[in-house]
Amino acid sequence: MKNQNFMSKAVAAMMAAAMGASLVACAAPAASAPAASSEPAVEAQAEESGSSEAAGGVIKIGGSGPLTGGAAVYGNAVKAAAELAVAEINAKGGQQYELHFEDDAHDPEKAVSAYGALKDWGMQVSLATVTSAPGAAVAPMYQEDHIFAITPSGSSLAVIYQDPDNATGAYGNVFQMCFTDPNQGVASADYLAAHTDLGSKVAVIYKNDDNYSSGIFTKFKAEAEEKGLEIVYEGTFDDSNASDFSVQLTKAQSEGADIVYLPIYYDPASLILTQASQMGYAPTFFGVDGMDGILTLEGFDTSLAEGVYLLTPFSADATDDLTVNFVKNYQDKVGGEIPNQFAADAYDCVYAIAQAVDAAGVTADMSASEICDAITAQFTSMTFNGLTGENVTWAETGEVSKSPKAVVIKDGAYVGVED
Amino acid sequence: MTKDKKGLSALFSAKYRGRTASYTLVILAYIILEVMRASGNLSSLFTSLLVPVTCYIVAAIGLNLNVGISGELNLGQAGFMSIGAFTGICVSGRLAASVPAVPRLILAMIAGALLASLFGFIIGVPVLKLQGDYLAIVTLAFGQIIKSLITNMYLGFDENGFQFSFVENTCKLVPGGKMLLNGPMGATGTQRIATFTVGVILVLVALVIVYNLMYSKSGRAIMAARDNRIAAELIGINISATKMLAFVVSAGLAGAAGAMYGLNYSTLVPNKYDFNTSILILVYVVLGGLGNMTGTIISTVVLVLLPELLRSLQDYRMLIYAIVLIVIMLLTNNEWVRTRIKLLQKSLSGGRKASAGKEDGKEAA
Amino acid sequence: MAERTPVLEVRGLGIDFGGLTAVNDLNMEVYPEEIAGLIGPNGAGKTTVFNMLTKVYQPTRGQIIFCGEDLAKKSVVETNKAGIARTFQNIRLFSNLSVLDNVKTGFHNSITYSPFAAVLRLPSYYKQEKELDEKARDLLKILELSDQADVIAGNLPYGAQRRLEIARALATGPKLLLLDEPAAGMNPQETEELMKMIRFVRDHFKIAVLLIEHDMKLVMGICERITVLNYGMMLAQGLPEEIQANPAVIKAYLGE
Amino acid sequence: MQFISYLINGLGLGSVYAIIALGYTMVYGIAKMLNFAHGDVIMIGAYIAFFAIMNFGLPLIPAVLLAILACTVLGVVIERLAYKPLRQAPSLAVLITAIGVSYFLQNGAQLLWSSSTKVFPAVLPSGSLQIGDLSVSWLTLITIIVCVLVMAVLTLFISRTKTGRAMRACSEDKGAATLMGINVNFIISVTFAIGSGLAAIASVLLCSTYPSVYPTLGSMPGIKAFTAAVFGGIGSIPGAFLGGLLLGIIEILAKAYISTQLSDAIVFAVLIIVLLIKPTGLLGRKLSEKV
Repeated sequence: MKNQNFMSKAVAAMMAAAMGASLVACAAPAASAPAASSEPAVEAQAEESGSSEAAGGVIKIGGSGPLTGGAAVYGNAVKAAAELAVAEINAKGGQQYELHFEDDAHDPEKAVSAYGALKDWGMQVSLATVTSAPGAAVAPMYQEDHIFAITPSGSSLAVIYQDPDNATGAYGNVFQMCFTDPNQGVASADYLAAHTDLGSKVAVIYKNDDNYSSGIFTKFKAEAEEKGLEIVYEGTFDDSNASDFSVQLTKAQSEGADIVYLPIYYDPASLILTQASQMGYAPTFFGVDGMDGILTLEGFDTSLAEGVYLLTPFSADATDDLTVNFVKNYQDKVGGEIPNQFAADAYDCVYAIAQAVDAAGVTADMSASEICDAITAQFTSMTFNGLTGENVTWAETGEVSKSPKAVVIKDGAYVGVED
Repeated sequence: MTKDKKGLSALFSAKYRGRTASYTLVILAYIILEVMRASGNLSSLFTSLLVPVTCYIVAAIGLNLNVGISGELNLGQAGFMSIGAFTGICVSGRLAASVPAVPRLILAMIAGALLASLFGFIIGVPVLKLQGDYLAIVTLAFGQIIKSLITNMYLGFDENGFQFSFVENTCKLVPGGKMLLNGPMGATGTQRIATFTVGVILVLVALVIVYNLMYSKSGRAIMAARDNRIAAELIGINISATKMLAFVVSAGLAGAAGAMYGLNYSTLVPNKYDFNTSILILVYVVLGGLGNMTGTIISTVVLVLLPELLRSLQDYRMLIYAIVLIVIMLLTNNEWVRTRIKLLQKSLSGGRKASAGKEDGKEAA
Repeated sequence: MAERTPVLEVRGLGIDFGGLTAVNDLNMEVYPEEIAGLIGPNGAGKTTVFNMLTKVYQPTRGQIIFCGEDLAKKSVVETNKAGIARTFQNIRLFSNLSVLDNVKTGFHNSITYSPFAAVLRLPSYYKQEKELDEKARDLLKILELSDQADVIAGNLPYGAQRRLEIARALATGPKLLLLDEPAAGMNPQETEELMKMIRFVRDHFKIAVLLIEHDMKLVMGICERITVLNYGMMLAQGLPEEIQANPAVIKAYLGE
Repeated sequence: MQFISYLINGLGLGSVYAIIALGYTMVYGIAKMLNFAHGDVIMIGAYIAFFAIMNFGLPLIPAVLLAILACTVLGVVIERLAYKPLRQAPSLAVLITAIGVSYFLQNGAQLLWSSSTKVFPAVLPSGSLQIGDLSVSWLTLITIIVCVLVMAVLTLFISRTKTGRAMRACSEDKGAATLMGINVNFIISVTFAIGSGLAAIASVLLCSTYPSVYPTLGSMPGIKAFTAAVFGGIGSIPGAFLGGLLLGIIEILAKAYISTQLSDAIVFAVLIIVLLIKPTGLLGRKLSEKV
């Protein structure tokens, strides 16, 4: 820490030059981009590379999600699936769409600046954000600027409610395609309470620094208490401890848990399954929609997931035409990766928007605000059939209503469980 | 300082040139940006960056006092921002019904700064007993501990008052109550009351504090302790007290910046203030030049803008950002480049002035 | 040596480093307004004595009595506040600060305004800074550094750096000034000027000076009393002429 | 019984930390820099081993050797391109450059291999050894044994070979080492090569126990191992070994007996306490300045 003066002048000069350059850069888009959201921002298109077709006929869909950093896998899945859906819809003729997806690195701050970038681009309809915390940060902006948004996977109540503690003050123009976290927690507890043949002593391992995971857990616990489920162990992990689960599993085992509830995403879940098998512990594992994707993890030994239950709205193994086509096209697009539920939700979002746009007779020359009113009215009244559910409807609060399906993994595939 | 009283001419004396440049830069930038905004020439993207940039600048100025002026590597600045942020959010949330936005914001920042300073003091006692990289790792450790503790804190407020719990959320609020801190979910539904104007004022206040401290008894002692610990002690400077002052002020500035930041977003998660954020602020400081506040301001602006300007590169932007970072470090520390810059400066300002300029740089450095 | 009460009194002073005795059983006095010398061959433990006197090292045994006070329990800072200041063999300036600021740091403990007063720029700040500026410039004048007041200390020539160290030490208002090889690296002419300067400083500030030096011309020229160390033990003590004539000293310096 | 099983798990985790910490500590000891990109070299090693096994069908040992080779080359290249030009620059400049390299490797890996998690194949024997009530997984045992072997070989290398002695000389005093005719640049390259090679070994052990491979895989083990290195006294090879093992054990025990939520806070609190009692880590040398 000596040599304090090492860069005083050299850097000052360098940085001053850099700042000058960036000021120019800062002003350039500012000058050409439309300032207020109310303007439909036609000229902004000029900056976009030639990807867009003739202005006028295209509705601009924006969205942001983590394309870099630790959560990048979710953002990239959403982006790819949404692009796929837009391409398919455009290929059918009819109303044309253009998608622009920004990186928010799973950070509310970056999500807000991504929102700014999208507005500068002239976004008319939005896929909001992929993850919850960024979604909660931009939701009030969607309300203020009156732009319709539907998040594929931002499942926290804070994405749709101003006051998530009391579930009041819904933004009204921010919708969800996925289940809300409480919804899943309650559904899981109900299922386990109704199926005591799976076991009676429940251990939970959840990610305590994650909105999604702790959100589901909190409601699960409350509901489990109500339904008389016995929770014998609650283990947690966080970002900095997301690899070693030996302690949590040993404790669960020694407490005699025969069910291990995992309200977490599939990558840590795969580690838990592996480590449990190494220590010879074989309870029934019960996951939520985040568990979907575990079978298609590159290199994962699917026999470890044998007998795992999960609640999921989507299964890449389903044999209906819609799913088969989607999985095939998605794989073609991203080089073989199998879509997870994030991708499916995003795909559905775009189709739902298209359905609402067509039903409301929205045209590309309408302002974002006009489109917002038109589509919101549709969403609260229409019924949607997609990859992640049939007869999907939305409440005025933006919450989705679709039924989670319980499936069990048998021979490396999901098998529906009848009630 | 007799020169102080000579007014305008003193502003441009070698010693104070850095200070004058900082103030001028901030005020000019503010005027330009406000004019651009008022005339609708500022894009939404840049508008959304105004407040966070001021927050990062203040946190970086604070860190520069710690790392550049006091010479102690601190890898936990984000921890102090975190304390300030969540304190500010709680204060603002509690007073939401009774105090209008701007005074509430100021109260929140003061509360954030005070609590962060207090923690700076508590943490400083053990930290400042250590030296060099060991000190650095302990600040890193405290940063992680703060994050971990806040991740496990639950603070609710309803008509019956506050409820607090730790590790497990046992707060039972009556309807209408609000969770101010909700463990890993942090704060949600925060009223966004931060404004660019207050942010710029905060930057100016931070500059006044740091510069006035630098050009005083305390500042000289801080720099003396940095340059030569033993000699400083032998002329009667209490090293611990001196380093502590820098550490506490730095923490306080980070706290105020954190409060501002927290009140600019409707949601804030404790994970935001992790090791990476501490490093990010450190990068602003090092790139701007240790001890050089004007440099810190410029580098913070550039480095916050850079990834945003690279948005069009989509997937490649963080890769490019990394390359730019490495290249800048290599260039600014390259003998050949540095010699050229020095020569250029000399030819621009003439022999004697150049040496005075150098003094200024060192003085500030 | 008008007065009989010494300003510094060292009794049986010794220090061990992990079983190795570096200095043992040292007894010496320095009297007010006296210039005393501490000499000895390389490795004799002279700087170690300075380090003990300034409490950089905690002595293993013995007493240091300064102005009637035992320094045993005092810290480095308190020792300085009590009135001992020193310079270093390997120069230790605040090399990124200006010459003027180096001296100003020396006045640290005589400034009373608080950090708050500094931040808020209260009148007490301006008043004291103004006085400080004058006092610091006066000191620079005495050490002939006025022209370089705004130069960064690290850029000063060697001799000037040594003088600046003295100025900074004097700024702390000492009663006893310890100089560790003040003439090291100086040419004969510079040494000559330094001698004059040391005498002037002693007379002007009415302080005692204890110096370590290898340059015998300087030592014999200005020291009024000399202590000789060898292998951490006191070899001889006395007036310059006595020391010069002492066979043990001659043997220690010239070898067998 | 359960305590012993936790202890062994802790040793297993600690062994991985120890091997990574060795890389940190050697580089620090000789180049006097904190190489924050070290964790990301582990990540690269994991990907190389993954592709070697899954895509090229190599057996374990050749795959590990390939990963070691790749990481070694990577380590040396990074040193030459990014750190060597900064040999004379202040340590903070090097630190920031290392962070830049870390971002570069993470984002490069994401672009090359996508951000989705890949599951590392089970190439090491699974199952566990039963001793009475105690069951210890083979993986843990292998990890511990490899760590001890690595430590032994490294110690022999440092104390017995000419290069090893030259490394010690460089860590003592680079100037003097140059005067003794030691090629300091070469020694620094060797240090980076060894550290990065160890990172490759660590990556295979890490990913066998925790079989997730993703671009930010290395950052958390990196920080933990850095902590371990400081814990043991940065620059000290036995210190890194000891620090790594202790950190692993403390982490597991804290999770088991105090709280899984707070285990991180506890690990770092222990670190702080140790440093307050021994300001240069458990086996670190005292910092002393000659006055």
